Amino acid sequence: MDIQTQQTGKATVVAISGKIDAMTAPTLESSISALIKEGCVCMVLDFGGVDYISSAGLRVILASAKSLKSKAGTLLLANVSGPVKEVFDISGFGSVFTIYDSVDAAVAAG
Amino acid sequence: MDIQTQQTGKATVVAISGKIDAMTAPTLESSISALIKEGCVCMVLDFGGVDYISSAGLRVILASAKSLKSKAGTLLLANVSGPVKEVFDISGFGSVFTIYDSVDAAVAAG
Amino acid sequence: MDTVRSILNLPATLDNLPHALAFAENGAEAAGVMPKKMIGLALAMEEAFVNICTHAYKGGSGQVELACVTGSDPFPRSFVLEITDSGPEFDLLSIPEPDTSLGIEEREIGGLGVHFIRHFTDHADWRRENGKNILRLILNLDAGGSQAKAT
Amino acid sequence: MDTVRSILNLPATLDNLPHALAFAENGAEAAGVMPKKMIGLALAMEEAFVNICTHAYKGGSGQVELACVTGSDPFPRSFVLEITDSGPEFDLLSIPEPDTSLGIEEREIGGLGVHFIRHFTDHADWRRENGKNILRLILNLDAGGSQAKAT
Ligand SMILES: Nc1ncnc2c1ncn2[C@@H]1O[C@H](COP(=O)(O)OP(=O)(O)O)[C@@H](O)[C@H]1O
Ligand SMILES: Nc1ncnc2c1ncn2[C@@H]1O[C@H](COP(=O)(O)OP(=O)(O)O)[C@@H](O)[C@H]1O
Repeated sequence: MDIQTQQTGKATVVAISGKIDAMTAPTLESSISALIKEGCVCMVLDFGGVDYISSAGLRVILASAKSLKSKAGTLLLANVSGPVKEVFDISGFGSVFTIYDSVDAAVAAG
Repeated sequence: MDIQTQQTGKATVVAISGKIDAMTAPTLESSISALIKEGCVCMVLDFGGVDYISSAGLRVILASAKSLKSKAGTLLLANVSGPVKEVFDISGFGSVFTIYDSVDAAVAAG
Repeated sequence: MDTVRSILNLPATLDNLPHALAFAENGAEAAGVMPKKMIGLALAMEEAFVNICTHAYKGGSGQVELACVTGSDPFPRSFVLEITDSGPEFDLLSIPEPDTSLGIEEREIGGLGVHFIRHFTDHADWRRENGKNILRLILNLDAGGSQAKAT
Repeated sequence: MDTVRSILNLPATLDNLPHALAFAENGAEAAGVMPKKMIGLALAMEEAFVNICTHAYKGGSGQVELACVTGSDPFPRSFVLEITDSGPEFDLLSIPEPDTSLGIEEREIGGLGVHFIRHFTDHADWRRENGKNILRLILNLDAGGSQAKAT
């Protein structure tokens, strides 16, 4: 798993690539926590490069969303497709999160 | 394992890359046999891209050398280094074969 | 049809997950599981494996054993992945499905593991045998078939 | 030091060689075997594995079991790869070293397997136990040490 962070206006775009599994999820969790601690309130997770996500990854997303919400912030998801989309769908994440077709669309909505 | 064949003057240069193990050695054997059958009598094996060779690979080289010798042909070896060199050394191949520093040197000697 | 059986037995630690996944994927590929089912197998197996690492050996260490089996009764046309631990009796499949219709606030963090196992296999079952938990994940090899699910 | 043991048990067929190699290499890496010793381990293990595939189950099929062991007596500071088959009693290490000084004409094609096993391990031994052949390949973990060889 690889994580790239970039500030676009008020949004922090976190581009993730590779596999988000029980081994790598803790790394994602601490990267996101650090950003929230630094004051980020509008975060866009870009899943364009992610080819695998297990429940350990979903747990990180859910925890991050809750954490941001408690600070009146927001978590936006972009570029969810293929197997990652299937995992989101069967987990009911489709109804919990709005998923944007592109990072730009997510940033504009944020 | 990947095998590339090229005719250089009277020599047929066989550039091998990857692993020569018990799984891949039969492929190398049939490629070499086919070349000998087609009339090749001066063959240069280029080991520049080989990072692993087991006894199954040595067996193919020995059999190929014998087969060429029986047709008054010759087998020349080039670019043997690193772990492949160690395997050649401990097997006594260093004294059975002359090993050339480059394909050009082998072709010139052939 | 001959039964083919490969077994991997290793310490139940999270850092062994990649090796366990590679073993299961190699076994499934050799058995002829369709590529599009591979990621589902990985997801189901990760959930089962991680549960064992996290919950089966409280305060101690233990082993987890994976077996890739093909050509065995009662699933001769299926790929069977058996996951065995020596922890206390526990049937993961007895856990109720999570409510996936809840909003962020109400959602439990977790509980999705069993759901993935059910969703991404054609059939899954559990038994207790010789002091061990044996979870079987079963994938059909026939393109459109759902033979295992029917049993 | 705790003993860590991982086991891979699969059909003794040549096409399982890559999986067997990956298993041994993962185990050796986790144990801390130095990268420069890895290729020697692979060579020694390939020879033993291929011999079992070729000779141990004449006219039939059988299993081969690999165990990666660290922290076990009498080699607590070594990585031990145990290779077990259920074929007839046979000690590969009893085979004499080949004459590596002969020319092309006189050279036997083959017979180098045992030589590689001896050369690329720090120690190797064989025993017959419960109707099985157990070959151990041992690599020291200490940088310059030759502790296993001394025993
Ligand atoms: N091997 C096991 N042994 C004992 N309890 C387990 C085992 N696996 C899971 N559990 C219990 O089942 C619960 C639900 O598991 P799961 O659906 O995977 O969600 P999670 O592990 O995320 O909590 C766990 O919280 C744990 O209490
Ligand atoms: N597992 C085994 N069971 C019975 N015989 C064996 C076994 N492994 C090797 N042998 C015998 O030992 C001989 C030498 O083995 P080896 O040095 O690996 O050379 P090669 O396999 O190339 O002939 C083989 O030819 C075979 O007769």
